Amino acid sequence: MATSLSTTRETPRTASPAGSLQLTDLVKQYPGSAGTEPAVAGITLDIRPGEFLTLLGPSGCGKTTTLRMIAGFETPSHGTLTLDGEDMIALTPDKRPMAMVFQSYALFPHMSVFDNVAYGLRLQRFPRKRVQEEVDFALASMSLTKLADRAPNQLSGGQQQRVALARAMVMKPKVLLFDEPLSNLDAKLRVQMRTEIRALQHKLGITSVYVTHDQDEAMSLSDRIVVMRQGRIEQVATPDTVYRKPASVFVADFIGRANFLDTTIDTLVTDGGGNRATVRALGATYVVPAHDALVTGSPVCLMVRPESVALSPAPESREVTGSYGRVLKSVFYGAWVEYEIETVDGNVTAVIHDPAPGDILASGTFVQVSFEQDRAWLLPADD
Amino acid sequence: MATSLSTTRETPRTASPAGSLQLTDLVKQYPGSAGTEPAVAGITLDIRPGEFLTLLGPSGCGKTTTLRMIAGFETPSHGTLTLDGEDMIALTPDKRPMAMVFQSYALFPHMSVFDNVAYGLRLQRFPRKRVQEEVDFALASMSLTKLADRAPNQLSGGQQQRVALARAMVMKPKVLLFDEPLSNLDAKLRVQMRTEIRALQHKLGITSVYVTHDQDEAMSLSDRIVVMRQGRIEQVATPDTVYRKPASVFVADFIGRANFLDTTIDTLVTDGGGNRATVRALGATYVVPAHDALVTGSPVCLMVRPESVALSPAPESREVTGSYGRVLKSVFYGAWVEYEIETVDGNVTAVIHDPAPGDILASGTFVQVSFEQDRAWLLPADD
Amino acid sequence: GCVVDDTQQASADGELSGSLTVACGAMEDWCQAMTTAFTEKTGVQTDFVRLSSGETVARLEAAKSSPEFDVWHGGPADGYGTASDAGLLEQYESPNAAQIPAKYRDAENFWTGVYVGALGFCSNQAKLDSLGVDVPTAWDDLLDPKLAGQVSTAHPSTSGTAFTTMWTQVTLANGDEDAAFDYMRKLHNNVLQYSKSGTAPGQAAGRGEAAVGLVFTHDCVKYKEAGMTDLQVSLPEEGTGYEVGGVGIVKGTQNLAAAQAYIDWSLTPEAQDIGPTVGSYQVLTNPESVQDERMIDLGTTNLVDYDFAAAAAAKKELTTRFDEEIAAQPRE
Amino acid sequence: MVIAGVVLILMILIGYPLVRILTQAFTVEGLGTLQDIFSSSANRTVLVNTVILGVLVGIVGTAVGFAFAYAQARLDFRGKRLLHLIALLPIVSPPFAVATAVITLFGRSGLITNKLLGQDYNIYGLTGLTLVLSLSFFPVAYMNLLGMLRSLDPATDEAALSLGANRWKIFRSVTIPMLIPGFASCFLLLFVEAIADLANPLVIGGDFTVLSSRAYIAITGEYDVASGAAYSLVLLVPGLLVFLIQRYWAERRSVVSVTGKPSGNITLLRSPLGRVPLLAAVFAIATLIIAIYVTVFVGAFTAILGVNNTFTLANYRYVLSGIGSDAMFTTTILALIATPIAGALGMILAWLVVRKIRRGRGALDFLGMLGLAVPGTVLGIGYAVAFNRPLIIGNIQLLPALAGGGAIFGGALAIVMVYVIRSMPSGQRSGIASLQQIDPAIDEASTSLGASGFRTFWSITLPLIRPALLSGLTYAFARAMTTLSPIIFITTPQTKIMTSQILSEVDAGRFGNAFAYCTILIAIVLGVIGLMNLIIRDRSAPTRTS
Ligand SMILES: Nc1ncnc2c1ncn2[C@@H]1O[C@H](COP(=O)(O)OP(=O)(O)OP(=O)(O)O)[C@@H](O)[C@H]1O
Ligand SMILES: Nc1ncnc2c1ncn2[C@@H]1O[C@H](COP(=O)(O)OP(=O)(O)OP(=O)(O)O)[C@@H](O)[C@H]1O
Ligand SMILES: [Mg+2]
Ligand SMILES: [Mg+2]
Repeated sequence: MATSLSTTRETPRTASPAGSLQLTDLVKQYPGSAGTEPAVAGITLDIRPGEFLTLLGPSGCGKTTTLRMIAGFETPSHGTLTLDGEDMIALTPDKRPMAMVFQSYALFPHMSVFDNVAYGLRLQRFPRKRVQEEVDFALASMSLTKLADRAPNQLSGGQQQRVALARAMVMKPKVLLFDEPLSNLDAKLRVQMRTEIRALQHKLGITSVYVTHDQDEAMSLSDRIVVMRQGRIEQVATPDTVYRKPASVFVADFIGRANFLDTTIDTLVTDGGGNRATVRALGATYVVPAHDALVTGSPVCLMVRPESVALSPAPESREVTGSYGRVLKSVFYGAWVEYEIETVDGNVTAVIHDPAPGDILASGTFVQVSFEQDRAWLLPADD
Repeated sequence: MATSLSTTRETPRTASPAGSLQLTDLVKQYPGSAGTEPAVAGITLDIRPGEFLTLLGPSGCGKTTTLRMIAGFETPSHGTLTLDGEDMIALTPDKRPMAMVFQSYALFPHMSVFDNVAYGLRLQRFPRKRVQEEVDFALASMSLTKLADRAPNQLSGGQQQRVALARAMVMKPKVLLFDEPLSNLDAKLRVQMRTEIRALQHKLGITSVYVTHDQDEAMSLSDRIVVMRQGRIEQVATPDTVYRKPASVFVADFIGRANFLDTTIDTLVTDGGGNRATVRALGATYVVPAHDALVTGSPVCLMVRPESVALSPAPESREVTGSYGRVLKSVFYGAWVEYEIETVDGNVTAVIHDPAPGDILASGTFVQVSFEQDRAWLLPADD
Repeated sequence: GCVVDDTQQASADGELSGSLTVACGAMEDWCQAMTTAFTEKTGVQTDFVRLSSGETVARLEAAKSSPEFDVWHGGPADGYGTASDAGLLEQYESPNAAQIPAKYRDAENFWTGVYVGALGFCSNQAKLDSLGVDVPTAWDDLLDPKLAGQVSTAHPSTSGTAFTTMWTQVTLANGDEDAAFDYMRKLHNNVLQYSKSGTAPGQAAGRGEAAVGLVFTHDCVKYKEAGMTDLQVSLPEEGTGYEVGGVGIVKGTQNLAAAQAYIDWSLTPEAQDIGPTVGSYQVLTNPESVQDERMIDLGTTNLVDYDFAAAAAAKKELTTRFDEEIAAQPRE
Repeated sequence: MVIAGVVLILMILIGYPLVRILTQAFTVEGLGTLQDIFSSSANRTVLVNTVILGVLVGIVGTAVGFAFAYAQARLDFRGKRLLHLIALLPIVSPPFAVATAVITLFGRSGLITNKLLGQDYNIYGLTGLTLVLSLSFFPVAYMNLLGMLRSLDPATDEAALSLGANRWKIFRSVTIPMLIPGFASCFLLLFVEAIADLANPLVIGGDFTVLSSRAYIAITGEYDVASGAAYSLVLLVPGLLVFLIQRYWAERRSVVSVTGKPSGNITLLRSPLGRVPLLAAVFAIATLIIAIYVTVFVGAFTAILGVNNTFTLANYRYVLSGIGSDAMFTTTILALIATPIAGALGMILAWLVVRKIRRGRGALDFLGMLGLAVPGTVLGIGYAVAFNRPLIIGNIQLLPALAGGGAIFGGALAIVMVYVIRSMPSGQRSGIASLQQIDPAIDEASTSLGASGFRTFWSITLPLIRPALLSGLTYAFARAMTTLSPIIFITTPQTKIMTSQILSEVDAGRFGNAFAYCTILIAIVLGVIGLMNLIIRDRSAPTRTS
């Protein structure tokens, strides 16, 4: 086996350890769009070996462009890209030790599942037996063994997606790139595939860059999330931090749902764990964790997640004053109820989990509204 | 105006009051699939005027086929279909007072937004001024006024969806049909459009039949949900009943997530509110609501929703016995944490909402597992 | 109008009326000049469609029961023979036919000859010069090895011209088909290819694609006039075959009187003399018509005794034999 | 209703005349010929020749079309737009023009082969035929393959690239295999066109006899219509076979998934290793096309190009006066009448085949294609036989006489009908292809809003398949203007047709006149196509699904 391996013409691109990827000030201005904002306007990122990094952001923010620059399908207008210190920009896509999984799967429709997965290995002129072994293993680990001889159009969406994954992973590339690989699947399958991707990436430990605009997906998959906006990075952090301590109103709004209450800082204290500020909201005073960049007296935004809002009974037929609010609408979702509540600080969304059958509040009911101050977060007001 | 209206050649199909739709034993066997199970195998439904009814079920269960039979795009192999007592099967689709919203929007790409919406009215030979008024109103109520002159391909996905809705609603049909109208949108938009559809349908009060395989969508939109499986109806009920008191393991599993614990009934009591049974589960005895069809001693399935599972601290380094379980995995989703817990009754999924920052249990931690007995539900074991 | 009206008749008093449609088998200009002249002379509106003989027979056959043509004018007589056998022509003995030599007339008066074309050699002088060959004047001259691949002729089964060539050989061999095939086989070695159309060899020679083309001499003159100035006409001294161009009345014509008048007229010198004025240099059948210098002189030309009936009878068998024994054989 | 109407129209246009003529194949002479075709070696050779020619033209034409399409879709170079126009030029190839120009250029005393290179090259026969027919028909393959190449999902290329495949490997292992169904359908279309063609085998075929020229000879040289019908019947066999195989491939065409969300755009081929040979080949062929059309153009200003090269305007003077201008006018008018009918009929037929009928769609599709598959000679005689007399059944006159001098409109109606049936199939094919790309839900949406089937077709479907309609019309007009062989049998004194004038000029050796006719014909066709493009312009640049 060892000897036959050494006869391959090119250095095999497979079986490499995870790579570490550096993006420095990457810019992409599409030709013909000169004068307008670049699609990607300067991205600097340090992706660690074996890390699962997700690019998240609204449509058109430059996620795909960034990914395609890494893969080599687009040439950056500016900036550098290195893998384990080696410059990548000079290399054509087929020379980069990376593999990509496409949103449209991009399976070869004229080849069987087996041949699709074997394609890359055969290009490397792996001996026939080795190809068979590697592909069999990849198919088995994706539960595709029985489908090896099918054509792609005889597979369901989820199965096609798994073939696309197997095809990329069998190459054991240094970096795996994913462009919204799950967006064509239905909700149930999406959740299931998410788990499979995560498990596989863990097992193989390949550095992965994943593009999505689905927050749930980003939260459940990533070691770190890069939130992008109009070609720039808004925040790079763990899922927990991005959710609890978003760097901006934009991030807070994009990741999960949030109520934003306008307020001003009364006092500001810095301790070991970060800033804490005293603010007034919903007719009461709270001491809440705050963003580093804030100063006393500045206009700020108080973020309260709907599930941190607490509702307690209020005397009948009150007015909307102080901490009292009125239910405008309630929607039952099985596992939770969602309320729209009118308060002095504007409408507030509250989510109450696992409501008791008779407990759902009718529209018009008055309630007292509060929130857990440790779960709130104070942010600079958006410009 | 009145005179010009009376000159229209056909009876106008618009401005009708909501219709009541009866499906009786509808069957559809596609040609060329003789011998196999029919795509729709006998559906009987009574849809009330103004009702919002959702067909829900896994891929291939016959939802689209049922809807297309109602619309007239497929001819039933058997059964009857009446609208306000009038037989529909004899009518071609263009003669039925119904309008359909398609999954792919199916906008006419060569017409402006205005012309798309006006298309049906013009077919009715409405006077020019009337068309203008009706379309303007429809566009305004969908916040599309500014986009009236755009071509469909200059719109974002959500806007296209709204045009498709406006085009159907402007006809004021007796019945509105929707085939997964939101499945091409991304998560954020999907939720937003859902709200808009519900609001509009409420306002206009048109009988609506809605097809989806997204449980959240069905729950939040419907007056009643029809859960289908392999061409047959499994349950027809309100969202609340379907979630809390599913008719079968299939329904329970399909709507939301559920833990199923095998057990047997010790005693069974029937009171005014339904059956209650005493069962043993997770090392304790619970008295839980039970399905009508159950009898003492029969093997049953105990359904516990993940959010009804309660976890409490347990002494360190215990074994998995009685009510004690071990955390196998935890995933943080921002608003909630999901745990996989090994118990004597198998693995149980628990969802804990709004966890405190430091509170997330690590894998390997031992916990005591219980559930709220009023929120559980006893079902016949699946065959 | 769903009523089928077939009451149209020629007026009986000799005054011609109505209109004529001619199926014309000669060149466009010739057809045009003929019909125009007839219209001018008689006032009968006369139109034509130009068709080859085969096309004419096919169309006459297709529209047998309600013919679209009244007269067929021009084109080789063998087509007329086929048509009369199929009952597509009307017998008519024109008073003017007596002037025409009997060998250019149908014995049963289905058709009468209006011109005669003799088969000849159409050579490209420049090409011959470069090959160092003299203008051929005998059939055997064509067998010169220097002319290998330089003789162009059509295929006898596709072209009346080429069949005339073949039957001429049979006639020259006194009916011995084997001897005729012997000649054709030798000629085969020098033949560039057997074209489909009978006139193509003249064009091939004119363009220098071949040195000699076997065509009717008037075609060669025609190409020379059109600009292929290197062309040179010559005749085989052993004797050569010829075609007769006919005229006849289509059976079932709606305007018999006018059609008959047309036939009468077409046999007059006045009508026949129109030919040379529009570039057609066939020999004219009425001895009183003018002899143009570009026509061959029948007096000095050695014509074989061509038996049209025998030729037509042998055609199928001979062409099949040619196909198999000669055309398909490789050249040496 | 619509279905019945279309079937009736097709039956009149092609079914009835074909039945009338093909039954002749079963008369004694016809049956004899049928037997002969398989027993006599000469006839077997003809059959083999036909198949060889069809296969060669199929392969060469498809290959040339693919080279042009690939260069157009995947390369970036100067003059791309011009190359596109050059590739479409041969759509207008009047009978004799290309063949005669090729002889003038490459014959034994051709301007290039002989005068320039001093060769004594024999272009007649299979070589010349393959060259001429491939050049004349490759634009069809070009248009089809270009469309397919453009609709391939670029992500598939990128996937291969990201797995380490270089350009050449991608070309071989991804692009080519995915286009195989397209190659098959082009090959087969060219095959049918090549074996049904008549004018070129007559001019440049030399010794090489094929079934269509054999059928023509049987009729015109041997006065034997029955045998002609028999040859044509045999000719339909490869045609039918071709059609069945094509349908088989078309079913499998779903393999090429035109995904709704293509990611990225086509990466153009930059490596000189691939570019240089391809561009060299493509430009060489383009030069050849130009040379041929320039020859036609220049030929119109000389007496006989290559023989007598003096400049003259006499040809145009001749062609533009008298008979010439009559023919020009009549032909253009008749073609202009036929074109929209052919276009509309083709689109309606495509719509029926793709959308409306489930059972029997193959038969209907085939019926429509017959107009192309039958040799023109036979079609023409079929028309003469079928329509020279009023169609009377019992006492009721169903149709007046349509063809021949005595018919209504001087027989012009039959000519229009022939134009329609011969030029409809191309529109039918492109209509079918483009309808298959449009989401049926768009039709259903219209129906659900209360539009009848025809209304939907008129206001929704037709505007959406505008490009197909346009290419169908273009091709239909070009084909109508250049149709010759069926016309011979139905022209009348009132309807002088340009192509038959060209034929008689060629016969008379007046090549200058013939070329002058051809240039005028080309100019008319190009002018009308330009006008059509202006009138039926894509206003909204429709996307395929919304
Ligand atoms: N080939 C191109 N030419 C010009 N502009 C482009 C091109 N491709 C993308 N853009 C523009 O660049 C910006 C970023 O596009 P990109 O595809 O990277 O967005 P994205 O974040 O992946 O969005 P989505 O979630 O919708 O896929 C957009 O404004 C887009 O319109
Ligand atoms: N035209 C057809 N011919 C034959 N079988 C069909 C046809 N259309 C649908 N079916 C079959 O009928 C069954 C029901 O299909 P249907 O489209 O109604 O499912 P659905 O519930 O809408 O599924 P999905 O959620 O995937 O849209 C499936 O098994 C499907 O394969
Ligand atoms: Mg993207
Ligand atoms: Mg469906």
